[in-house]
Amino acid sequence: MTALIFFIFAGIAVFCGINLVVQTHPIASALSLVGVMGSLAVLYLQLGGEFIAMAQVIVYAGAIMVLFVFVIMLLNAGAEATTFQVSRFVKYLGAILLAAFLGLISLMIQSTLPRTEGVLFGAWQGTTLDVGRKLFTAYLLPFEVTSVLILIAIVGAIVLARKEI
Amino acid sequence: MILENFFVLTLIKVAVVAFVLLTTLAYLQWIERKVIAHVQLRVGPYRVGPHGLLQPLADVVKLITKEGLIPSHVNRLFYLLAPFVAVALALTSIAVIPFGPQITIGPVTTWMQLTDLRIGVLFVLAVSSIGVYGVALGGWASNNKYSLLGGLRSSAQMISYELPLALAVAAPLLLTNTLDFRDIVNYQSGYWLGFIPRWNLFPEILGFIVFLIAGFAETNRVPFDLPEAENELVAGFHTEYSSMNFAAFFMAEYANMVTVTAVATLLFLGGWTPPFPEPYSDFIPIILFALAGLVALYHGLNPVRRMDKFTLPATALVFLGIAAIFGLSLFVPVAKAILMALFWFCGKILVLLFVFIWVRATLPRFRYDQLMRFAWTGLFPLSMFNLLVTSLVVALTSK
Amino acid sequence: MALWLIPILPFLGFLANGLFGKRMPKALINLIAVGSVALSFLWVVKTLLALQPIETKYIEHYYTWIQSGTLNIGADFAVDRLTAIMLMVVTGVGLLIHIYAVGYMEHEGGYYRFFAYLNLFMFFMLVLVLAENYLLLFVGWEGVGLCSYLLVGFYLTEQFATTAGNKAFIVNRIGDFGFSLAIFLILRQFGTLDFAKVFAGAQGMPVEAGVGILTTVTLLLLVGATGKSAQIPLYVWLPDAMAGPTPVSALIHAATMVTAGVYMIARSATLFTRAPITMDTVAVIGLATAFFAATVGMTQMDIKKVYAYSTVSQLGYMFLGVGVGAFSAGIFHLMTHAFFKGLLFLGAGAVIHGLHGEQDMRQMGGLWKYMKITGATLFCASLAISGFPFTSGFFSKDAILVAAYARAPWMYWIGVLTAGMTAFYVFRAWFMAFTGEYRGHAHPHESPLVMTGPLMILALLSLGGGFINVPHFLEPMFAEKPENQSLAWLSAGVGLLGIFLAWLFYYAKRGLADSFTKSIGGLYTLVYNKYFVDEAYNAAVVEPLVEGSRTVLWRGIDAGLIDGTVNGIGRRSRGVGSILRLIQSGNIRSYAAWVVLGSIALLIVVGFAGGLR
Amino acid sequence: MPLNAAVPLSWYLILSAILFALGVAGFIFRRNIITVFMSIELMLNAVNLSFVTFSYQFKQVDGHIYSFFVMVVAAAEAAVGLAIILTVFKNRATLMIDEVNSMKY
Repeated sequence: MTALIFFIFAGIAVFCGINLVVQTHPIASALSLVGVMGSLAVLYLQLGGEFIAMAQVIVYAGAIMVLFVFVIMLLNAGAEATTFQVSRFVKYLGAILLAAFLGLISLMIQSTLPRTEGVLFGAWQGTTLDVGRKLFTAYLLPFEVTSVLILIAIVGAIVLARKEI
Repeated sequence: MILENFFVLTLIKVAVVAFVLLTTLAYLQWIERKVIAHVQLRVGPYRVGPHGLLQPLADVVKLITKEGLIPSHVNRLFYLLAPFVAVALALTSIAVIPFGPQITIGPVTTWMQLTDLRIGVLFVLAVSSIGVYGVALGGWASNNKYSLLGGLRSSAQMISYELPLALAVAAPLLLTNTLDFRDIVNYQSGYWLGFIPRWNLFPEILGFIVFLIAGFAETNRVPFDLPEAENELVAGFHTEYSSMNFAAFFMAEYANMVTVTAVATLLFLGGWTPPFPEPYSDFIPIILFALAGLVALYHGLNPVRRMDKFTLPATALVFLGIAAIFGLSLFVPVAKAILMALFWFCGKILVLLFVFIWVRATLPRFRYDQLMRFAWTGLFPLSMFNLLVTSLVVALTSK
Repeated sequence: MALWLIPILPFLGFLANGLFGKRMPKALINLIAVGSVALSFLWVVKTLLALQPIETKYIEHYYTWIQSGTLNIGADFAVDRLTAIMLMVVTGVGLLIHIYAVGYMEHEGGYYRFFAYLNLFMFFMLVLVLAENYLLLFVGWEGVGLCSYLLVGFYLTEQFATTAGNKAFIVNRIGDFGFSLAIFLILRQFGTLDFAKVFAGAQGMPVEAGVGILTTVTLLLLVGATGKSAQIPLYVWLPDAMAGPTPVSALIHAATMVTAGVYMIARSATLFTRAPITMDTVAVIGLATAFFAATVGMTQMDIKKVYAYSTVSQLGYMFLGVGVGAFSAGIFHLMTHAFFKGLLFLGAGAVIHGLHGEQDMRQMGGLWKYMKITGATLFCASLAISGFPFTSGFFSKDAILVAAYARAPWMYWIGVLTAGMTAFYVFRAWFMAFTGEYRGHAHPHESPLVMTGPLMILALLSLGGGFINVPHFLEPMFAEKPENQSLAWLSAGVGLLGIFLAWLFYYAKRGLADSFTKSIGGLYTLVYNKYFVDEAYNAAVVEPLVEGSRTVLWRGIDAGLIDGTVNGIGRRSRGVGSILRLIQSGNIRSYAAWVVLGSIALLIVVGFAGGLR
Repeated sequence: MPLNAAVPLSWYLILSAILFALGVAGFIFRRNIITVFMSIELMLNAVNLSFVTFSYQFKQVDGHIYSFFVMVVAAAEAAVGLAIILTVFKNRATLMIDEVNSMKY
């Protein structure tokens, strides 16, 4: 069951990721990104991260991506101009580099990761309680700092979005 | 036995819930029309069936048989995807809503709930938060400036009202200290001083109000139905939609209403726990239905209209039958558990739904800037304040 | 006992005045400036009473300041009898001078700045006195140097003032250089800078016949001392330093800072006593300075210059004292000198104040009519400095002279001669200023009580201060020298002779002085121009330095070498950049691709160059 | 392998690597600022996945908390970034990064 779910949603994720790259229309890319996030949320659940899965959906899919879609609609961004002109370096090397990067990473993962037991759904649950406990004890300072960061972001966004800039 | 199998059991539950829910949605619309009509001193649907009882059926037939036309220059994929997304997400969140306590029918022991998720509340929040895509996409895909505006408005509005909603939800969670709907309801069972139910409503009255208002906005209901403000943008995001697509949006709206009211019931009104202590609360449904039946019977015996001779006694019979069923169920524990829970749960939901409809019939629509200002300067600080006070109290009282 | 409170109080005053003084009323500034010093004075008194009798050294350790390897320098203060005297002098006289300054600076600009600097100076001076290790002492040492610079150049609109400030600062640098070298040597020798440990270590070392480590150290310390205490050859800055306001001259350049060198030598007595060569050097330098400055002092016409040179010469006395091993006598003279020289300067300041800034004695005269208090107090001070019997100078100076006689008679004789000259020039100044008829044009007037009050207190101290038996008090620290009354009386007699001559030349027969100077014209001009020392230094040191730095450093090294190198590097990098520029296409996506390339390289390095497990 | 067997952890990591590479690809090959931005979000998501995976490996929730922080940062970044994009569009009337190059000369 675990493997099945993993394959299904990993497949969806990869497909949507590819779709994000190849689609010319921003909206399509945005929706495929939402798809990626949704499937990742499911994988999180599988990995026992119930809270993080929900947070993924609420924050990423529900807020950030909605913001993206909103902006895309607002700017009514049309399909990208198909004139595919990038620097020579990228045109010739980009794909190769990426392939090499991917291969190396996979190789390293395979070679380094201890052959521990695989993931079984429900074998371990990082409950919301644990997350909350840790977040408000061990990680209290980072938490507060992020709140400051968000405040800064809000102010920055408002300033940027003012009329007379 | 086959019934113990998880899949089979779930399938059965799903079938039952889906049937009941869809019927409810259909009739919800009838109820709405009726209520609004009576508020406005009209009679509302009256022709199809007695008191227009068959109106929903007729509507469904109409909608199905209509031509589902797709305007030119629309983004076909998203145009068709949008209503599907909307209704699917709207129906999904029902899956984690428990309708009653754990019951045991013969060998099978199960919860009156489709899936028992430990993080049901978060799940509902998540689903409702991505529910905006349906509206936004629909508005954007149907290549129409009114629709686009509607979509934009709805997405902005939903993002804005998501915050107060979440904060208002967080407050009772602080009290109950769990994310599981059933634990929340169990926490609210019991009574203060023996007769005041221990619902979160009383400590969290502020949160409840905020939740309801935000709920109006989340479901795009009056007075926050900006996305489909007829007199500004013809019908907002579903201007271009017709037949089943239109019906899907409609269903989504009502399903969202049901979800919001159900969540409100679970979080604040103690779910299926009766408002009165055990022995008295058992008789309330009997008395209620019996009274209704008697009234109907009385009017049937001295009718004012031609058909009343036949319809009202029939209704009376139905009501009395229900009353009888409740009465009998007092002697069958299982049946009693199920029926009582369902009665109280649905009763509370219906009351809240009535409030929704009532508000729609009463209040005018906000202007867009008013809507936003209200969200950010009124509702958000209010819910924040409520959350802070609650957390303070919890911190002080809990050891 | 909270010794730290003593320096911190003035420092707080400095902060308050320095930061907010601009917006504060003068009354508040005075309150803060004087009040802080007064508080710290009271605290000193309380402390000393509480520690009474200070048989052993009382040390307070606050925190470890520098901790590196075996080196461990703490921020600790200590109080022993020597420190006690210094504390009393610094805070007491400092307090009086602060009060005086309130009146003196009444009409000056930059009021708050002045008092802020003054408080800062008090802070550093007290740190210097309280310090329990050489580094902390050095901090105070440099700090007072800084404040002296700031205050000498206080009238920063005046060219001469700023140049004088620079001169003081630069000349002091030379001395401080020697001092810092000495500190490094001490560190290398004893592995610590705490006085207690260093002296304990030195106790075990024999008295050096030749030039050993101790001699080197002490000589270097001496260099520092000569710089700070204006001894030959580094005395030139002090006369110019008179450009500062008179309270500054009184506080810094008479009472406290310039005596820091003497204090430092007395503090390091354990080291000096084991380096006889240094001791002789100290004594000779002191003696030479005393005599030499006295001669110059006899000819000066600017009243402050006269007192400045007398300061130099009195400092020479102190050096003589410590040089011949009479440390207690040196400190004794330090204290009394603080009294009467502070008084002299304050009196001069009162005169100048009364004459609206006139400093030339030829423009004075007959002031006795106008300012009796000032005249009287100045008279007391002059008596004290010329060693009139039973005034404070009598005891302290003669203690030194007696000790000098015990060391080598010729020193004693020169000292006596100098004493005579001292008496001569101070009274010359007094007679020129206060007797005869007024030759100036300003309208003299007596100073307000706020200025004359300190004068009177100091007058009492300079008359009676000699009965404070400092040598006896310091006995547990420095072996006391034998008294020899006859010698004392002799020097006192010579002092009286000097006074008589002054009276003769500048009161009884005025013409006599001029004819006398004419008769010895050449010598007189030589002395009057301070032996052309400044000019000599200019020709010998300054000019070559400037010239050399212009040709060698600027043209040669800076322009040629450094600029050449820099330009060369610039050219090279431009060449390299022209190649690297191709990467900087300004195309963000190619940047990203480069990043990917880099990460791949990193992966290869980490993954296959054994970065794994 | 049977469909209800356990899934090796490394697969999750490889999946995250693939997604990350896809994000990089999007970053490199796309010209629309918004799409590029979304590619960055994709990379962040990939990293989150590996965080959560590791947190499963060590049976610690720290990984979850890290990815939670990543989300927060991403939210802030999205807010500011989209505001910047809006401003750029207002001034330049374009969303193609290659055409926003006045800093280049």
